[in-house]
Amino acid sequence: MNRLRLWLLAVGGAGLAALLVAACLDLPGFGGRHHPYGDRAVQASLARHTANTISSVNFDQRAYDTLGEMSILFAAVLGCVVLLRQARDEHRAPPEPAEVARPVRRYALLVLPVALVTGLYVVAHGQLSPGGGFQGGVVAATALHLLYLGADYGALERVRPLGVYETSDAVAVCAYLVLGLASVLAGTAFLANTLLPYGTFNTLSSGGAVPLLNAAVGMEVASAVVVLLAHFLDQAVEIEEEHGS
Amino acid sequence: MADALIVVVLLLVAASATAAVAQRDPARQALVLSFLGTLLAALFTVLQAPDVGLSQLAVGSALTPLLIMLCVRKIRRRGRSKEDAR
Amino acid sequence: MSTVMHVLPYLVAAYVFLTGCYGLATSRNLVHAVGCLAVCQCATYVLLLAVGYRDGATAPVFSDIAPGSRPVVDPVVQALTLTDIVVGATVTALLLALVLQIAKRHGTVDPDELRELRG
Amino acid sequence: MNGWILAATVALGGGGAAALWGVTTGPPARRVIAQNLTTSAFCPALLLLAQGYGRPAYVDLALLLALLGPVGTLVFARLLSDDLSAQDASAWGLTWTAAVLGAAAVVALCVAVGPGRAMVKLLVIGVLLIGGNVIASRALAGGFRGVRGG
Repeated sequence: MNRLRLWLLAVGGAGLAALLVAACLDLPGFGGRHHPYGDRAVQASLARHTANTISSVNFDQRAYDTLGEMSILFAAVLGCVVLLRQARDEHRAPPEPAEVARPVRRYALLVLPVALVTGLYVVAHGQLSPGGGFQGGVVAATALHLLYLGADYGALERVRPLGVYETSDAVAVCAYLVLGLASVLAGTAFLANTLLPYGTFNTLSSGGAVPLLNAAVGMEVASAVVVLLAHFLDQAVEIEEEHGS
Repeated sequence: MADALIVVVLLLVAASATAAVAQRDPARQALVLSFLGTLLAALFTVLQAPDVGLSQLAVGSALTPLLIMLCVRKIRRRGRSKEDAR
Repeated sequence: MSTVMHVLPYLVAAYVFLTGCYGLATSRNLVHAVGCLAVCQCATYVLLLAVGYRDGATAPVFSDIAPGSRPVVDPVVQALTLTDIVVGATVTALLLALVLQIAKRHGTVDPDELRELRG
Repeated sequence: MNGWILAATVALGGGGAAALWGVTTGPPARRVIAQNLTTSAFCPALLLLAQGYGRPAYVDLALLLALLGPVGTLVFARLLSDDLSAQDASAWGLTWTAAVLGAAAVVALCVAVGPGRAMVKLLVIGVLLIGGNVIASRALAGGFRGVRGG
């Protein structure tokens, strides 16, 4: 049985490898000059005063795709919440606080605000310099978990009312939708970036609706990651099975 | 010069992907995956994609290892409590 | 050198993908399998960014350079990769949640043992 | 093209290969030390690349790595503390060597960019990088005792 499976894998893998190599040899060469979509995307981004072209593609030219990405994230978090809920045959046992060496504890408490501010900075400058809602949101959410790493789980639970994060997750997705619908009400296409003035190139308020959509994504990602990690942490640290069941 | 840098980083990516698959223990694999995540961020910088590098860094260096390690801890703890109950 | 350079990144992407598939198929631990899937996802990032690269170009981010002063790489594939990474991370999280649920219900994370349980 | 990129190539190639070797072989304690070394090798390399490409905007990557790299190491230090407490996971010689190399890269870059906002940012990254690495090493060398419950 196992030998048969390995043989099947070897044959399939060899076939796939041959096809992939043939495809690679026929792809346009690495580092070529011909990028028609890229050139047009850069022009469109500059016409709308967005300095970071990737943000412009994500939140302006392909904003509808980002809505899909957001709903995937939202649905995945929902799935994790359902899968990792406390079952009937389980109970919660608050963990004993861990002994953390003092320098580590101090470092965690010192870096936590720095990392939060960095996350906000990355979100806020999404339309100018590299960064954006997703990156900044993950950084801010990870920063919060320094409390678990550097102190103990109880400290994290005190600053993390889960309901607030679940609500803000949903609110952020709704905000994105409302911004899209606003442009429909104004008489253009869904999520078309024509409602707001484009502003001065390379300032925080440039790019029309891009900064707003960016902020909505940042809020969604940050709260989604917090909710996700909360359920994993609950499972790993607090929830225990009843013995003898 | 730029080409040499790209080749060096690409070969490292290939090597660490092999290593990540070859580590059969999830906790050890998480260590290699965290290395791979950071290395990919460097590759994306070299390929002039700082935005992508940032998100790879955010996800790969701390978030994915944390998720895997929490999962490993839960499974280990289950095994331990099962043995205690027996 | 240059002909090798023209296909090397694509070949590395294909190699990483196949390696991940091998690990996925021969894995004896579901958590390890999820890690192998993450390796497969890395291959797609490398492939997408390799398609968009341009020799001697820089990132299309104009916060610190004047537009048009230097050639830039393709921003469209970078945006695609960004979405890819987000989706990849959520897939990893969701699969790990499923693995935890399997471990809870069946008491094992070995795919072969799981098949025997099914009968 | 220029010396900055050459230096970054050496840091990425040498540091990366060494860290990969350390992460894949040996006892758990050594693997975690190598994982910590990844941050101290790659963060200066990213700074050098930003300078080599003439793009100050790329410095954000190094900032994020200096912040999140030690967090990643703390994850392992905390969740593997059972395995680590059995062995001696301290490598102070290596840690301080990496810290000195990182400081050297930051100082060289500071001289190159001159005084200004960019220099302040570089110094912040340098402090975060070195502080983070030293603390992560401290955490590995028995920073977490008795984490059985949590």
